Amino acid sequence: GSDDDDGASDDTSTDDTAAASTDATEETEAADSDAPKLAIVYSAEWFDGSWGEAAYDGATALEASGAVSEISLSENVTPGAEAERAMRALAEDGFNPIIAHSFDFGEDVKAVAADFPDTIFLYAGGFGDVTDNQGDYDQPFYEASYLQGILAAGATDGGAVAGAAGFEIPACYAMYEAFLAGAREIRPDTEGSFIAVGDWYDVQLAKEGALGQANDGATMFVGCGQAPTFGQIEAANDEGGVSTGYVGDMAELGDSVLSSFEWNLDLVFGQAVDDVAAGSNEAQYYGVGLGDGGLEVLIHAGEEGDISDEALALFETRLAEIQNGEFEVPFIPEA
Amino acid sequence: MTEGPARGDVVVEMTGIHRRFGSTVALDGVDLTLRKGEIHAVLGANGAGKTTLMRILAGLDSPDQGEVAVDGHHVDQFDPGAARRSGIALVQQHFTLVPTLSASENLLLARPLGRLRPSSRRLRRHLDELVDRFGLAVRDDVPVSALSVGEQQRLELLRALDANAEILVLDEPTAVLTDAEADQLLAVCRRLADDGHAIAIITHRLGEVFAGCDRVTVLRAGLPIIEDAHVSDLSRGDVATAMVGSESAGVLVAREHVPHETPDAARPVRLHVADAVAGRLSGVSLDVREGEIVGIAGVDGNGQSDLEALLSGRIPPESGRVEIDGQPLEALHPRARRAEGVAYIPSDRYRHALVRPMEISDNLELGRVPAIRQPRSTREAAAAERLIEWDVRSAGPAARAASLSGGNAQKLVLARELDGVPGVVVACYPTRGLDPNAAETIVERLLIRSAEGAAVLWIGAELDELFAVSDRILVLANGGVSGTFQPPFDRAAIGLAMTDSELTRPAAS
Amino acid sequence: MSVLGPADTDSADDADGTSGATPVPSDPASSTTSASTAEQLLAASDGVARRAMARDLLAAIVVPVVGLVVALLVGGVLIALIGEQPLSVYADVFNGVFFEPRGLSDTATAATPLLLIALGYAFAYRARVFTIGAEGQYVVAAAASVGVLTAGGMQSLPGPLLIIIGIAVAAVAGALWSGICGVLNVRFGASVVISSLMLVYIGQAVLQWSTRVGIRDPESFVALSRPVGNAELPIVPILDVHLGFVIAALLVPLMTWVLSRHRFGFRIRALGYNPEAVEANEVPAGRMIIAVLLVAGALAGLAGFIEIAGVNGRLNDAASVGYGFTAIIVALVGRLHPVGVFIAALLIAGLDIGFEVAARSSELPTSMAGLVQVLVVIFVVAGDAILERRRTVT
Amino acid sequence: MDNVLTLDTLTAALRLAIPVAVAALGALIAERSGVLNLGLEGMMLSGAFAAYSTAEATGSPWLGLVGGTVVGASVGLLLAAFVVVGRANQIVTGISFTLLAGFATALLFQQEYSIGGIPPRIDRIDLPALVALTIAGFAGVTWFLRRTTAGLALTAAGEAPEAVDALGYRVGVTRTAATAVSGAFAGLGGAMLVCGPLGLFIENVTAGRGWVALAIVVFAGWRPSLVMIGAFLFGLADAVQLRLQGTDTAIPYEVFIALPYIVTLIALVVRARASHTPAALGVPFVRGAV
Ligand SMILES: Nc1ncnc2c1ncn2[C@@H]1O[C@H](COP(=O)(O)OP(=O)(O)OP(=O)(O)O)[C@@H](O)[C@H]1O
Ligand SMILES: Nc1ncnc2c1ncn2[C@@H]1O[C@H](COP(=O)(O)OP(=O)(O)OP(=O)(O)O)[C@@H](O)[C@H]1O
Ligand SMILES: [Mg+2]
Ligand SMILES: [Mg+2]
Repeated sequence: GSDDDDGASDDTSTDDTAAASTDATEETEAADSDAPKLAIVYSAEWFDGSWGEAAYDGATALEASGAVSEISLSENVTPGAEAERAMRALAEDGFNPIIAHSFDFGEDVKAVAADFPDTIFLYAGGFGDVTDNQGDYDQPFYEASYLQGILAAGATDGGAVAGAAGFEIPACYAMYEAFLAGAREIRPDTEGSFIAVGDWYDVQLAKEGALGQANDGATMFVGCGQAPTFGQIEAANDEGGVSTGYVGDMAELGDSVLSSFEWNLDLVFGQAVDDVAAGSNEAQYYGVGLGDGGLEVLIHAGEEGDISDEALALFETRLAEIQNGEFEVPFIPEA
Repeated sequence: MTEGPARGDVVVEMTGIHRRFGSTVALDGVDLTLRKGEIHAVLGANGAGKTTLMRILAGLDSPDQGEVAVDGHHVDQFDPGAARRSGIALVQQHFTLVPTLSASENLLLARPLGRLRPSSRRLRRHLDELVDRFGLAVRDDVPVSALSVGEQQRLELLRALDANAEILVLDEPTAVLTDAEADQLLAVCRRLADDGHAIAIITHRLGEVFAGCDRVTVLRAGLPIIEDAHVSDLSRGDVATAMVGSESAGVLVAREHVPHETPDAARPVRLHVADAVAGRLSGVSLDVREGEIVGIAGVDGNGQSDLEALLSGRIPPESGRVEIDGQPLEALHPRARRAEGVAYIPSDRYRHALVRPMEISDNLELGRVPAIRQPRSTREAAAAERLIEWDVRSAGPAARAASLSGGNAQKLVLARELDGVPGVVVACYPTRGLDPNAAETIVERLLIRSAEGAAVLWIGAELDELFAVSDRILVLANGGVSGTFQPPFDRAAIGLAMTDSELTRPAAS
Repeated sequence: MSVLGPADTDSADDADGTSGATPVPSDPASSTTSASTAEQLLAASDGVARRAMARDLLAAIVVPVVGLVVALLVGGVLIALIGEQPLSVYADVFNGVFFEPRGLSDTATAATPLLLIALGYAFAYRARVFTIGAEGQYVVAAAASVGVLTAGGMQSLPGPLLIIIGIAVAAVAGALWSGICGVLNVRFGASVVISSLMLVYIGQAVLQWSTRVGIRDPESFVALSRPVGNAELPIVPILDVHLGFVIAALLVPLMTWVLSRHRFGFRIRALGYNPEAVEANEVPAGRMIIAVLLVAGALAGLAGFIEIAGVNGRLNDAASVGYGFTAIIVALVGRLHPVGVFIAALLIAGLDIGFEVAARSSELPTSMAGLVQVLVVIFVVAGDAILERRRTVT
Repeated sequence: MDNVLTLDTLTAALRLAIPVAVAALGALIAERSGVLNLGLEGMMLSGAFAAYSTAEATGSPWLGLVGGTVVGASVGLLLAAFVVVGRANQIVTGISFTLLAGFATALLFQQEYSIGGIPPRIDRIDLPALVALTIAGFAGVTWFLRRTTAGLALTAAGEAPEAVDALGYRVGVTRTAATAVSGAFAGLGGAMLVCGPLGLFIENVTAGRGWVALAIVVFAGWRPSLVMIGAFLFGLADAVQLRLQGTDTAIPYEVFIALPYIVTLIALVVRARASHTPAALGVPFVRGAV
């Protein structure tokens, strides 16, 4: 197998066995360590303080805990042909499970999964798209968003909800609707608007969109995706009102950030790793919601005093109800 | 005039200039001396090395060997800026104006009056002063691209004069001018020389040499044949022989009216123009019959370019008709026109007839490329035959058309356009820029085609040439036909028909 | 005509590979001869052709190799600066292409859309019609062809027929999208560069709407079309690449032939050098501009269908991944010659594949991998220019 | 609808327009001299990153603008070294520079700031100051092109370089300087985005504004005044489309996203006949070539 001569090279290189057959690789590696090897591919870069970083943190947490023996993290992997190539190579190198951390990878995951029936493949579909060894994982952000809506309405005297995303995709739209529903628990007549910026990276455009919503009376801002969220936060910083962090603690982005939520992907990925460790090749819809600690809503220090007691109380109530299953946050994926 | 060298003093001394381009020896030990107060004519057949010599003097090129001294100072760095500073101004064979700028802006560019631009009023005043001083009229209200060729040539000259250049180098300045304009230009040169300028002028017209120049240098294939001789010591025959070699000298000096069978008025009309209005043309009518050559004379800028555009199908008539054998011309696509037997020799061969970066063999096929082309070798063999037949001097069919000299490029166009027997020939200044020998060949070819039945419309600048070839001459003035003449042509009457329009020509408007 | 930024004139060498730089002020090969017979002239001409060919060969081989080496040296320094081992990274890149089991077939697959689009660009740029809008044509054509193929009842047709329909629909849709620029240019004088770029953005909006609403799979939760099913391109045995690569590769000799032996190719070249002469002698230049844009658009559209049918089988809203822009580089690095474009497409795709592998197997950041790849392009192009300079100095 | 065309919309349009307008002035200068600067987007991005790091390190957004300008100019100079001095193909080299800047800023940003956290914010410059700066830039460019001899020579170098050369001007020097100034403007445009309305940097923060700027220059027919108007119209189209989305409508939102581009396309068609492309745009100058 290892016919190349870069023996002097660094130790992290794992592809010395690249030319070896798949089976051989898997066996050799399995003999080295019982724990599975986890791979994640992602379409942007890891350190975005948000969605990408959550996956990075989840994977490194699993490695630190010893649940996986090795991790491979590939960023900037374009959906389509490139993603397929990356996942095939990872599968051949014995990585299992392999996680494609964007909903755009759905078709790529399916294409590759069919060829590697013993490897579990997941992607961030967020709607229970599971067949055989190909799975999906939940993104119950709307649950957190609902609670954040309650807090936001409790910290403002009135005004509308502003929602934004790069494009109008279900996970994002559902966040907005849940936020609005949460806010309406405090002020039933609350109105809202949702815009698609047309780009996941254009902060200025996102911010101008949010400023437009602010001019229109919005005081509570919720974004989905990095730049749209940054834009919403910036607009709230400038125009007043409260904003909401997306995945990750965004308190540092300004005083307007009332709450954020963290996504503990080690719990999600951990389930798939457990399946693999147990010898299963049946993927599932891995969901770890708010109730199970998959999401945590962070209320940012200094703001708590501004939130009405009524809202704080309702927040606690709904949190508990969601956790014990008494309350289900409405999921509205489309306008 | 200021203190300085006196009339007759040497201001430029070029000695033993050699310049090779690859295997071509452009200049092979040429001397040139220019003196204050003198007009020095430089002659030679196409490709003799005249332009190269002048480009070296103007710092646009550098010699492989040889010395250049200006005002007694040895030139060691060949650089256009340095040459200008030492008082040399070159009017190049091809225009070097900036087409989008106005005339006065072009002048400013050539002679900046400081970091900031003066007001446009001041610029215009400056232009007007120059125009008055030298009697060279140029408009300033349009970009240079909208000026006629003659006006552009005058502007080039004004620009050179504006630089207070003591040494003026003019490369074929009269090639694009009509006889009258050329005369005027020579008169200006004379005046400048009398004022103390040293002038070198390249020309193909022998008449000009004997009418207005003091000295002459003749080059042939990079070699000096006549060096620094007084014009008065030479005859036309001497100069012609020096230019082209003895065997063809006779043809050059005595081009006479070729006896041409007057066509029967009953012959069919091939080209029919009726009340055509387009651009400057305000209702032109003319017919060209089979076997007939109709000459169009006139001062440049009176509608010739619009007539050309109209007859080549580039623009449709705004009103009136242009018909080939009864079919409206503008309805025919280029290839269909060719299929109708129309040949077109444009005034600007590089724009409308040739694709310079493509091979010569490709250029011979332009306009008649078959859907699926012959293999390369077949095409080249056919092209080689044609090149020999038409005496196009080239490195072969695989060489690019860009490598041809102006005259040979023109012969290439003719080889393509006059191949076979065209029904209608629209020939615009077909001999422009050709040496007399080449011009003669081309005149002959056109006469042969005409004798074979082609209807030829010939837009020309040189009256002698038009007299020699035409069955009829129409004079174009101010966008209309100001007179129709039959042989024997009455030079005075034609001149009048043309000068009539002098009063209304664009420069005066 | 409103064409912008003419390509390096030298990259528009004749299809037969005989002519050199244009315009060259001093071309030793072009000296006038005084041959007196056609045979002598032809012999001289052969000399011209031979010398030009030798020169072109030098340009075609030495320049890219030197450029590559210099770029890798500079890139190596940068890689070392961020604390990685350049040699091991490059070894990974090389192994990734040549020794990974699917390195070569992945390279061919990745080269396919680039090749198709760049062939179209090569035609357009030779004609000096500077479209940069293939990305828009690609996505619009992908949406159109997938829309037709997944429409009711279509899937009952046999696979080969479906593939032919897909190709036809995509080519027509791409051609039309591109043809808009042609019409706007010829009728109104609008710059092709800019109108084609605007149509990329508009095309991307069309893609978003198509996958979200227009041709969406009603079963799908996310923006995704139905699968093209039987229209999926088969894998060609031996080569282990989908059929699209073979189609693209077959276009290379076809387009070489068109350029050198067909009237259309002649007109394209002539148009690029002198549209006025074409207009006066061959065909209205406007018509040619539109024709060229239609061809370029058809090829970009074809790439759209082939990529979907060859790789994923479905269209999603992330299908715009920038092949239309990378292909500009492919076309120009390939010096606008179909064979050159073929090699350039494989080179650029190979670098992509290799660096992907390197980025996976070392800590090399992807942005560094991208940086080194772009350096390769810049130095190859700069090398070309240096060669050009040497030629023009007498 | 009444919320769509308000003073707020107009100021939003200004904020969106300013970085594009300033970069477009840079593109105009290069193109007038005959250099097609397709590296503009990259220069904007480099300028944006340089401005961010300078402002972050010094605490002054004004120094950020200086940093962005200087870095933009340096990238411009580097591009000129390739395309003017080296006569490399302007299209490939320009696009490559843009790609290069994207990768380089991503790499630097990652290494400097964003690992494990959210990058720090910088102070911002207010809109009136940005507007004033933009107008100053516009006035400077107009004055230079219309009132100075060097401006005349620059334009002439883009129209008839051989003529300018024959008059003793240095076409190469003129174009190199123009490309560097072009980079300076682009860098300043990127800097004004980051130090102005945003106060932060993220990867690819310019998000295609350089390409839009190039389109606007063509739309403007290479005239500075129309560049300003074109940039404002583009900003307005974006500001309006974002607000239209908020209104109740059955029109798919993709139409709104495409709106600025559709508007540009229409404007291009309407304006096309009036514009004149610099004749030598994109053509390297070689003395003595045809
Ligand atoms: N740039 C060049 N590259 C190659 N050869 C050249 C170049 N310029 C001139 N030559 C060669 O030098 C010779 C002289 O050219 P030159 O232009 O000086 O002729 P000329 O006397 O001006 O002719 P004409 O009367 O046609 O203007 C030509 O035969 C040509 O082969
Ligand atoms: N780009 C070039 N490459 C090679 N040779 C050239 C090139 N340009 C010009 N020449 C050579 O220069 C010579 C003269 O060119 P030029 O254009 O000056 O014509 P000319 O000498 O003025 O001739 P004419 O009087 O016929 O116009 C030609 O014989 C030609 O071979
Ligand atoms: Mg000459
Ligand atoms: Mg000549």
